[in-house]
Amino acid sequence: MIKVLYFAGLREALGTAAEELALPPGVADVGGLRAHLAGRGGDWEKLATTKNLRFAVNQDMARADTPVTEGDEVAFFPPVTGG
Amino acid sequence: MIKVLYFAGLREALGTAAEELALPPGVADVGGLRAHLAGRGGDWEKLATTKNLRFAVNQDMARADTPVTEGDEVAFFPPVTGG
Amino acid sequence: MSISVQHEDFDLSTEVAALRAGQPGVGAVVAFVGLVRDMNEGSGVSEMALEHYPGMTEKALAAIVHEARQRWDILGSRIIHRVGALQPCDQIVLVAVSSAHRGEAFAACEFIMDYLKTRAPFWKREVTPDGARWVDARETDDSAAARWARPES
Amino acid sequence: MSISVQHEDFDLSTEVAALRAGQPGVGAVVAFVGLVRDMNEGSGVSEMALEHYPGMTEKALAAIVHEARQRWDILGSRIIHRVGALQPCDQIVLVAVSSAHRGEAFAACEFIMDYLKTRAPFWKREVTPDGARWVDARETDDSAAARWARPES
Repeated sequence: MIKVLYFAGLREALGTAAEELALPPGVADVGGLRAHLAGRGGDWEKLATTKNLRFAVNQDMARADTPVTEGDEVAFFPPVTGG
Repeated sequence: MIKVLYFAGLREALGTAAEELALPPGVADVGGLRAHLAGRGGDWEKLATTKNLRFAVNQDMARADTPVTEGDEVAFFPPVTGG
Repeated sequence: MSISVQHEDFDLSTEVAALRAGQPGVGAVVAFVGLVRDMNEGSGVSEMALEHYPGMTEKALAAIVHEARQRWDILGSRIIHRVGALQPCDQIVLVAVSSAHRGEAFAACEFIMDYLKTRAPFWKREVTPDGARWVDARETDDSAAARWARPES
Repeated sequence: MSISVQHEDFDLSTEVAALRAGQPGVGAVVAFVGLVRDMNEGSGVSEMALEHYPGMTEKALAAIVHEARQRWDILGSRIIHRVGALQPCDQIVLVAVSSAHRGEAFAACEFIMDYLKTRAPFWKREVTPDGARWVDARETDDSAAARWARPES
């Protein structure tokens, strides 16, 4: 299982803050997971179309090619705007 | 008359904080005044020998060629160390 | 090197006093305070809410402070970032850095703020007369952070 | 744009609150506090005295703030410089700057400090186990101020 989190505008657009799912077959990195989730269609396509989407794996900033493995926590969110 | 002020280590070395004197004949700028005062001899020679001596005329930072005229306030002091 | 993510407000004097406590070698403190403005991008702002990613926030801030300590000879730092509902004029964030001389404190404080703005997972939502909106990231924040990039990093 | 040269101590929170008062457009405050260290140039410091040039001090600080306002879009500033007898850990100087965004406040605050260090007529005398001595100017202060030099100035 992996945990997937969504924040801020993306969380609102998806209507989901967090979910747990089995690591989908063939998904090995953040980019693969993003494409898999966008493939659900409907609002989920926003995961593919959102510009400047940011990712974290296990609470560290990540890139599309950052590996995702069993037990990981993956987060998708817009560019940060704190401070 | 002009007013001449001395500060910090220079004030201590000269044993004088302030004096008023008639603008000496031939003195037209800060450098001229400095040479004139150093010419008093004794401790006053420190005015000539002190490295990095700084000057102000009428409470603005000045240079050796800054003019000095009747009624001016001229100050001599070491580099500043506040803050 | 204390970091807090909290709803509560903070007092600048109290935080700076704690940062300096027991360190008579501190000659310089630079403190940054970020505040809720009543205007943003031309619209009045009546209220703001700050969302964050619990756990990652603290980890990201600790990593930023760790990097600052490697780059500059600083004696201490304090970060407080508020979350939840805020009003115009409220304090949002404090970054305070202590050092022997001022150059290090200025550089480290600005570095921490620039990295916080681009790497710490906080998001602002503001309420305007046209409704609520998520604040867009500013390009100038990316360029501010990029100034600190090092060839080896 | 308030400037004070005074014997009295100051409270950071109070000063920053006054700097921001009635200005809901302030999004950033950068504050620098300079402190008496218990060591300088390898000697213990038990006491410090600050001499200044009354009249010129205020004039020099006002000129520095004027130049900062011409260079950066800042909303307010506050300078307090103490004079007289001070002890280790005492506050010596406060420079606080407010602006809409942080870049201006950081730059203006550091600029004011760098210029104050080389252009404002204050002199420190410190008491050490080897006796009292006037503090020497640091070359790094000249180079810090020189960073801000402009071709036209």
